[in-house]
Amino acid sequence: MWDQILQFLITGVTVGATYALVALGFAIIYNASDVVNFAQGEFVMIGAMTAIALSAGDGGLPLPLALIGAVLITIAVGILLQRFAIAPARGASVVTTIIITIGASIFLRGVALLVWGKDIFAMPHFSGEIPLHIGNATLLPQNLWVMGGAALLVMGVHYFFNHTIIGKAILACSCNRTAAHLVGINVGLMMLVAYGLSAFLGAMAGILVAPITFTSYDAGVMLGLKGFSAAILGGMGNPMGAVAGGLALGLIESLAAGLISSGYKDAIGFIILLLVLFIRPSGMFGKVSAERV
Amino acid sequence: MALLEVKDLTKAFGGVTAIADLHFKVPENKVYSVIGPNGAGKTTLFNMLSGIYHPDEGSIRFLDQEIIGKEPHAVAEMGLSRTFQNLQMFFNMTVLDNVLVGCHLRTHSGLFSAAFRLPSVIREERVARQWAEEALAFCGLEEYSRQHADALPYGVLKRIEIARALAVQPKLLLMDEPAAGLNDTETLEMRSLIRRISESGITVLLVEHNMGLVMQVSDRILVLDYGSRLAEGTPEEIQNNPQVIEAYLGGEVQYAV
Amino acid sequence: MNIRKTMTALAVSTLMSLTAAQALAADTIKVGSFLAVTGGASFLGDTELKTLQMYVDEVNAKGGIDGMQVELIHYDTGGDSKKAVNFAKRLIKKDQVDVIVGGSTSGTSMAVIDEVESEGIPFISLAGSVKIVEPVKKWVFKVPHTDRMAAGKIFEDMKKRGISKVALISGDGGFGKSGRGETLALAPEYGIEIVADESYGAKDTDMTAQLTKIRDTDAQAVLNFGFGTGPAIVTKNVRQLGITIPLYQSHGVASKKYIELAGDSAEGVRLPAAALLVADKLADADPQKPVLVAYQTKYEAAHGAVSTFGGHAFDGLYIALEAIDRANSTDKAKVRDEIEKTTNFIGTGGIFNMSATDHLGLGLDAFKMLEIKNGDWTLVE
Amino acid sequence: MRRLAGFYILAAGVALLPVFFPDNYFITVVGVTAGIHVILAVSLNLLMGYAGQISLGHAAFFGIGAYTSAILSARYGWNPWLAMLTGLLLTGVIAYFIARPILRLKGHYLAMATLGFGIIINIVLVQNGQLTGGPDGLGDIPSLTIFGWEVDSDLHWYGVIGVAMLAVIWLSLNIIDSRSGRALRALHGSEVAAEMMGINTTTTKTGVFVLAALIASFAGSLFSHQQGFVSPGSFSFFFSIELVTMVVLGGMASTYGAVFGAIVLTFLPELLVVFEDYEVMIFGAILMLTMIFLPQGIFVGLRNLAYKLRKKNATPDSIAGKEQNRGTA
Repeated sequence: MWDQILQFLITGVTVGATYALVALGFAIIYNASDVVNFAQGEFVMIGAMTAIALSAGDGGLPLPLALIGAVLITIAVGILLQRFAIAPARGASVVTTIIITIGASIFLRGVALLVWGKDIFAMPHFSGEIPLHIGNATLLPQNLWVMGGAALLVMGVHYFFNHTIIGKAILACSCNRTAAHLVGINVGLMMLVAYGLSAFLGAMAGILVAPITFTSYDAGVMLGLKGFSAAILGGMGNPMGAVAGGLALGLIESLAAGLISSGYKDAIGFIILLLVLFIRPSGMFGKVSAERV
Repeated sequence: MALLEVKDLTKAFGGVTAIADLHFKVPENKVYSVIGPNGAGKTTLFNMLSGIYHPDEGSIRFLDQEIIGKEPHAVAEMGLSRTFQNLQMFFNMTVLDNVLVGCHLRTHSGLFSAAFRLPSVIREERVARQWAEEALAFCGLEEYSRQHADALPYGVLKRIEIARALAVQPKLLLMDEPAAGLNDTETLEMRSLIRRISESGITVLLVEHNMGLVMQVSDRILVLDYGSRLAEGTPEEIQNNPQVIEAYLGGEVQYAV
Repeated sequence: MNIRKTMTALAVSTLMSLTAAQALAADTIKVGSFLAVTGGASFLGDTELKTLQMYVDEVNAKGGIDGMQVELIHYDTGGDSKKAVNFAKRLIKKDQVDVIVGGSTSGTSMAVIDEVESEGIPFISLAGSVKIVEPVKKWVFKVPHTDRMAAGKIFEDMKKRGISKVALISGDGGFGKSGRGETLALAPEYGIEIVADESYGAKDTDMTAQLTKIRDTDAQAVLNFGFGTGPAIVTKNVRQLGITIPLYQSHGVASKKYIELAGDSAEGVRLPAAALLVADKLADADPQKPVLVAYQTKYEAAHGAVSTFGGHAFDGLYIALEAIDRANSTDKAKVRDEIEKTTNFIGTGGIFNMSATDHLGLGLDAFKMLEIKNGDWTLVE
Repeated sequence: MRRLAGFYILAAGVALLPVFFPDNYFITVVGVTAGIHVILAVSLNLLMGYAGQISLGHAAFFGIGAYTSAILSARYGWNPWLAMLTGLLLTGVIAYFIARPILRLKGHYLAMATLGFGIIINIVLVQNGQLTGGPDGLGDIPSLTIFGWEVDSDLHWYGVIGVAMLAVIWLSLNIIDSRSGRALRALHGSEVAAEMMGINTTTTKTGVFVLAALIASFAGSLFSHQQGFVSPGSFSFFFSIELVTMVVLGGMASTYGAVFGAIVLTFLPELLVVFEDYEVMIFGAILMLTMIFLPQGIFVGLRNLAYKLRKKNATPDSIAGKEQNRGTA
């Protein structure tokens, strides 16, 4: 029984770490520009797909180089997205920006479909596939890569926003755009940095999990949805809340599949999400905003 | 008898006391003003009077009925209406429709009869429109009736909010800084509007920073300082109250009346 | 961008397609198709479409059927049954096709049955579910093996190995759910007990939770019904968890892609599949061999590794065209009758013998039991 | 008369098209789908466009209606009308009970909650195979019979859906231009102010949520009998998002905008099929570009533009009846 639960926890944390990275991307963009970027899942897909494409074949790059290339390409996509789809629509209503980012995600998927076709792709594990045993539970070296990578990235993002000038400048933009502009912050540039950072996290998530999960042109849809759920669960706009939300969602799904019903595990995840929102309408760690009248 | 009676009212936000042990009575058919420096708790008070916030302690009796615990729409139903410091316009509607919303409580047709546009609905619409137009005319807004709210200047919007509140036919009207942001001419217009509202038999509870206006229109004034009652009385009494002068750092209330 | 111009262009093109609806007629044979070329089942629709296009071209290059050229009209359903119904109507009404070969998924095939039955047009489905042809519907045929046959074939093999307790795990898409249903229904007939019944979502990335539960049962084998990434992840997870009992997959993984994705973990996995996957390993005397090798050679020259799914499109297309050839006309009723009379048709899926009571015409022997060894398919004796 | 001018033009168009194209695929087949989409978009627009309550789970109610009709009439042989009524009842009860907790949420949280609700309903449809037929769907759903007249051809269905669609549009136009409709719009404009005008925002929100759900359920029942087949894929969260897209693309808070958006998004994929592999990309690009350049939606955006180009003092009323729809803030 406890072996089982340990295994469920390992699975939950691995899956949750992926959700957390996607959710973190959601939170960063939301913080910087008040936009919920439904194309976030597409960053994950593009990261994994470009990494595989760059390393594939005889003329392919060695894996580390391919990974760097993939990350750079994804960041470029993120910046282009901000520059050409989000920036021109400044001041549009919430639903309008939702539709724009949904349009962007469909567009990116369409491009991926043209470039890579409909095939499913695999990526080699970073450190082999020999399972490690903890009691009766097992995990792959790649699970450790995912957990460790995610932990490092989360800490990095935390440091970035709390201890670097650029990070603080982005936070300033999110609090008050005009004031940020007045104190000399290049708001436009900060937006680009935020989208680039968000795309970077997406790409990293994609690359870390691709050896375990495989990838295809439409792999971003479900991850985007789960990432959004996690970000909401944690409280939109709270980066560390997003991380907690991701881990919580991963654990809920894994425990639900293992202990209750695998057919209803997603439903259980969403039911818990709804219950949390009914009790705390701004998520677990979201700020309760008081309306000024 | 007082139209509105507030007793022992207290409200704190996370440890910061916004209103402390406040009591006052608003007599019927008068203009009663609440003044005080920024952060004195005036808007918080209004929000409690209209049912938006719930106080921690105390009682608010309106027409001899307890308000506390009621939702804003129930408070409105009792005959209390208000305007807002930060405009709360329905920017997605025309001016006329804004004021028609004010007639909500005076009309009764439901979703079903509206969906099928029964004759009763058509009749009611006609009457409501007349009421709304009267309220607009009262505030001198006839010319804007068909325009969209999002395209109008601030001063006009302030008056539309008043017309909308009047359309409710309230017994007590709460006005939250009606003259804020208005130029001199508009302020004069506002003064005469407040007077006319009062003359029409509606009790006015006013929060305002423009001391000239307050002194000119008020029958009685309540001064708040850090959520507590500092003084209460007629404009003359208030102007000569040393504590009030102290709180306003002297002199600021020395307007020529 | 000039949106108004775009909208005008769209409006014009709508009008044009409205008026140009009824053109062309008798001098071509029109084969209509609706396939899940995109979406979750795209690995079915994609290879099916490629096969159809390839062979329609080949038939035309050889002079067509009875001197008539074959025209292929196809639409992408994305696996959506609502779209399937509309596209079926589009094929019948607007394009006025003579026969429909398509419906990659059981859902999309089932969805159009009403329409083809009431319009009276021969329809050869490329989907797995047995419900498509059972009970028999006048105008509906299908060519792929059914999921019931797959379950039967697997159980046969299990019995030979003395397995009586099976843990079932299935995807919650149409294929997995339908396969699960047939497996549960058929198990008692073979004296097999299903000791676990787990499922996973089409886009799930980790099934260790379900498999951990399975590990702690007394199952003697694991059976997975599903397609796409799911089965490959299941295979990897099974190995990761150190589950050593035999793993059976369904015919849903019958493409090289599965072996490629699952890698070493796929060693020893067994699955029922059409002979196409082991064409070169068949005895030379096998009547299917020439057909299989020809298809494999042609497909792989153009598009890479074959899967049995493309083979179904090949079978469906040729059964339809040969029926038209025999009927000497594109009269729908005659063509239908001829399809029903299909006998001894050697296709990639097996040797078809249809009848008024059997609109599939394949037996359990059409399935081969395969095992993956050294990264390749091998026949289990 | 002038209040409903746009409606009469639309009705005339719906009535005349099949006279000229009695058996055209784009009219009697895609047209029927478009009609169902219009009903759904108009109902969603009441909730989202007018009352400002975003819902990414509207397809769930469409699905509940469709499946109730399908299961009761196909599996248990109920009269389709009785099945439809039961569907409405069931939808009403479910919508009523989830409305209160869900509508307390705002903005993205509301979007997430409705999305989650939609997905949960879809999972229930997929997992309860013995009742719903599972992911492969449920067929053999009988057609409708109206006073002994069986609706059994595409043209008949065109008529039935056309009338249903026009009725829903008419109801929507009436509601918007009434006390209740103003209450909805007021709620969108400022919840606090609406409350101070005596509008019980909680019951108003619940009311419009239930109403929109009922209309969607009605559309679902029609869909179910028209298609003769239902499967969970038709009611997935992708379809919910498609419905939101229809409303936004046409223009929020405009009944005609919703009609326009639904029609455009039904026909667009039919026209884009010629692009095959490029279809997905082009569709995404069109969506993005439209919303960037016409953030208020195509219909509303172009109408406001036309309105601006004309005399300043002309009101939008003279262009499209009495609808209100500027400022979608």
